Amino acid sequence: MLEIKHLTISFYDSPVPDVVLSDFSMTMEPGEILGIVGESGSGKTMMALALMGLLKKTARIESGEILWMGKDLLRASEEELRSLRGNEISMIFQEPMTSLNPVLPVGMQVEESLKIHTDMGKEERKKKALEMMKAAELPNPGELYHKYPHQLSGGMRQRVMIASALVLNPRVMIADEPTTALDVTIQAEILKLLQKINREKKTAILFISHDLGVVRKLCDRALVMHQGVTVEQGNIESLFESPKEDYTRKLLSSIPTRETRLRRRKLHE
Amino acid sequence: MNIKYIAKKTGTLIITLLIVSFLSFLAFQIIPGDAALSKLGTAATAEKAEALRQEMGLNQPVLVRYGRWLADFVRGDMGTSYSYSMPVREMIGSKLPITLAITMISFLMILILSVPLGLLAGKHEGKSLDRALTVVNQIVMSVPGFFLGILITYLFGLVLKWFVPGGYISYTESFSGFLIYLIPPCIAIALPKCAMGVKMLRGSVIQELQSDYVRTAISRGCRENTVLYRHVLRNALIPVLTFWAMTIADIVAGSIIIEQVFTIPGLGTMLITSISNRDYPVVQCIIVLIAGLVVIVNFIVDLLYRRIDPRITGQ
Amino acid sequence: MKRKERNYNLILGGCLAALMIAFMVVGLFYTPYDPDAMSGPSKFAGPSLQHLFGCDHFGRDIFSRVLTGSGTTFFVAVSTIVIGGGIGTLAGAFTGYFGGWLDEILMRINDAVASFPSILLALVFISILGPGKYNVILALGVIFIPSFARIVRSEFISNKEKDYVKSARLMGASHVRIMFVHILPNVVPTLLSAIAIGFNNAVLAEAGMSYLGIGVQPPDASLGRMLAESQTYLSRAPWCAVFPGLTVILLVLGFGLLSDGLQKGRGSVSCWR
Amino acid sequence: MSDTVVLEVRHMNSFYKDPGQKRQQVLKDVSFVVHQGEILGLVGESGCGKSTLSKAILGFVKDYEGEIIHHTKNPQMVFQDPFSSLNPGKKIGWILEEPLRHNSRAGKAERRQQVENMIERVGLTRDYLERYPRELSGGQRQRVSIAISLIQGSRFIIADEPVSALDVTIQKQIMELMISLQEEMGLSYLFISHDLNVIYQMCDRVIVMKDGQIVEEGEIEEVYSHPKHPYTKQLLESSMEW
Repeated sequence: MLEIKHLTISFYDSPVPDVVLSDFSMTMEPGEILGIVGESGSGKTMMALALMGLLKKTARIESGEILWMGKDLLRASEEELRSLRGNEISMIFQEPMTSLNPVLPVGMQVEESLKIHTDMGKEERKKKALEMMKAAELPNPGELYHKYPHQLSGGMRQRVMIASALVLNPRVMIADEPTTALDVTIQAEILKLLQKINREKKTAILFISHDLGVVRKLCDRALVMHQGVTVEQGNIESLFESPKEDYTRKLLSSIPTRETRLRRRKLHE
Repeated sequence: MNIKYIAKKTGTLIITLLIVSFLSFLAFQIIPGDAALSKLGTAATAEKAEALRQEMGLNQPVLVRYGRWLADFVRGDMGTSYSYSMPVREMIGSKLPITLAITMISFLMILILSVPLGLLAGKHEGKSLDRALTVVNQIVMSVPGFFLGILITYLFGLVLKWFVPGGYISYTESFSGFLIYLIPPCIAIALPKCAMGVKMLRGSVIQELQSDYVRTAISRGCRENTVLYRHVLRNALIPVLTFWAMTIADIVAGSIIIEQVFTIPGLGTMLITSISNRDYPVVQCIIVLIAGLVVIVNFIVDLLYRRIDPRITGQ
Repeated sequence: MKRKERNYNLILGGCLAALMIAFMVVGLFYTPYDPDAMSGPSKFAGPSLQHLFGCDHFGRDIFSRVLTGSGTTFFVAVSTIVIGGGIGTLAGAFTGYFGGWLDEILMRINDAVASFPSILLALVFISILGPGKYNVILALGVIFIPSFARIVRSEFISNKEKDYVKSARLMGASHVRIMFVHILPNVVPTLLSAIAIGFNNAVLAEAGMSYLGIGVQPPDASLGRMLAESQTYLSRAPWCAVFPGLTVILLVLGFGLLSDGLQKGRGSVSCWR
Repeated sequence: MSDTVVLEVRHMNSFYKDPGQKRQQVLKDVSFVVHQGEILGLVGESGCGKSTLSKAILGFVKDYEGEIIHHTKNPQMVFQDPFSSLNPGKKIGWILEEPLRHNSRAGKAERRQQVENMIERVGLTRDYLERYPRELSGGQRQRVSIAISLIQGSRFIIADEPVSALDVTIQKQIMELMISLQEEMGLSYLFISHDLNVIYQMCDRVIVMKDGQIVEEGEIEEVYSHPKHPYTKQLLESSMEW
């Protein structure tokens, strides 16, 4: 469905171009959850932004192809790209607060994709939006529809983002660190929701995260990235159980878990 | 739905008006010299002055005098000019429309010019159009309004003879002639402010274009213009609103000088003459009026803010 | 990290401002002709090698008059900034750092004063104090206090919330030391930019007031007054208006660019007067 | 194992007044002690009052009821955001020397010596002293923060989410550094985090806070294997599952 071949991206902010992603390749199948793991500066977000055509003006794609259903998006016209965005591919971001427009009511933002890509009437759009908000497990959609983002909690905002991304039932949803800004309990709920959506609607999810624990539980396959280079990829089991590369091993051993501890505890009696 | 909010804001407005008018009143009470003496001029003797002080109530406490003055002011009695011995209200009444007309025309010019230009420059940040606009802007911004007035008088009045410098036409004579005569002075006031407006809006648009919700909008498939008008514009206007409020106050202040350049007999001209003549009742009245205007404009902007930005709650 | 792009505003503004300052400082000490010496034959003489900017209706050398006039402007503007910036910075630092009711009251007054055009307030002062160079300085200086106070205060408030200030407390630094050794240096770029704009506002206000005849009084030369006088002879001798006006424009342009340059990369759109 | 106490917090209540809104209680009857040489974990989600608590302990918040008793001198803090906890306008050397200027009678050369020793102690080299904070990575800045907190000879340190802003590999290095310093110098930490796994790896005991109250307190192994309060269970489940 989606294939990226030898993608290289550089930033031209400084006199010396800065390669943020080099020779990146991957494929994605319908309905799967693919994890992209890496620390900051690994290029994982840049890859996603390139996919959506959201890179800054100072970034340049040096080489490579992004094939969607066999069609190269990097050579597609702006109009063709536009008809894909929000329709076939959608995206949610790390900060649900800033990713929603503060001066527009929530409902309007959820149904915006419908307004752009379909010729549905006002009532029909609203019905669909409410349905989607319900599917995103938002309480009281009818009331929330008229509220503004600042009146919602962090978890609810991210649900609104999810509803707005899924309203046209896209084939792929890119989720860029969607739970990093949230509390642990909320994070668990949002991840469960993503899993449910993937199962019920067969939406493929490109899940970008720094959190290996989450990737391990959520994804089918994963790619490990480090400083713009793909270190290792494979299905979750093999990647986590028998990592081949040093960096993957180092990353895995750094995750704080409850299997290890760093020191001997002192006990008070 | 917002009646409570508006009532609260109106309450604040009235209190602010009271404070501002009291301060203006107070300012003219501490003037060196004595109102009675200045009114009597050379004919002053100690007894006459004392009698006049009694008559004018100058021996009473400040608050009492303020109360009396305020009551008179609200009833429309704004005192009597020292120099012309005529009611200030009559003197001001005929001048007020001139200044108001200048203010409104200039403000409209600023809005009409600066909003599209600011959006355009912001949208095309860094491209040659934006760069050219920025350079022109920076230069226009640096021209003092009254010097621009002089240049306009010279170029369009004296060289091109598009209008007659100093040929002011009163609105009682010919309203259209009056408006046409006001165009050059209004341009002189509006252009530098307009350049500032463009700069503000441009900066604001550029900043908003970098925000995350713009990314979201694009990821939903919005066209560039939809992003700009549906998403960015409203957010970008929020900081510019304050600038516009200050601009109205600035236009009024600017008109004081521009009236001199184009010899328009408006409030500004009267204010300057009265300051030179030490005609305090007139000065005080004009200052209070302008102060009131500023306060009311700020009040309206406050209400507008709430309409445009849902995050502001009525605390 | 990025920001390698050249800051043209800063370079251009810096050069222009430096040039104008040099021009004004020279004007305080030296002029090619006596700016007040009248001369019948050179009445309304156009710009030439003898009289670079031409002569006015009394045959006075405009270049010399512009020089002394700018000198006066410079003196007024700098004194204004010293008063307004000095007191404003102190007030802003203390109110911003300590907050509390004093801060509340001062800021209310500040908001009220700052929403009025400075020229108007200056007119009130002048109508009470009377015209003249020192009264203009006093009036403008006092009027500029709130703007500086507001800028410095908001910088102090945002810095105060940062952890490095808490850290400094834990290091045992006193409040005064934190304010002036830890925080103030971080405020300097903003303050410099504010000073540049304040300088411009002072120049414009002084020129405007002198133009109206209620600012600097003769015998002190002033650009505003020259512009006012030139208007009568505008068709005959436009240079009488052009050169003083141009001087003001270049001055304001230089400092405006400088302020923009200082602010660049700091992300804030200045809304200041 | 000594039973000396370094910090006692007794029946602490704190309120927050929203302008125009009603008074909200941020801390409700919070009591606990930190023993000499232990790492006490404090876990809770955003808004549970942990940052108010840490600020109050160090005297940044004075508006509280109850008692806070320190049994050590100069309690210090390592902050969450290494980008804001170092003054951007000063060099690392200047910042590190600042506490000594106020609290020690050492001469200039002696102070310099102490600063150099300390920077090496936290795993950086002397040339870092001449750099500005912006030239350092997040992990390096956090090392500097730790150095600052130790240079006055403090024995008790509050670490407020000290590794939350860091990448996992760096996170582990900082945690290891904190542990080795703790063991060498016999320090006591109040270690605040939202990450239950980090708490598990670092701490001896843990306090679980919710809505300004301590809902559970105990030895790590005990709390993690047999949580008593439903909230603790929920927290543990959320983080186990994911």
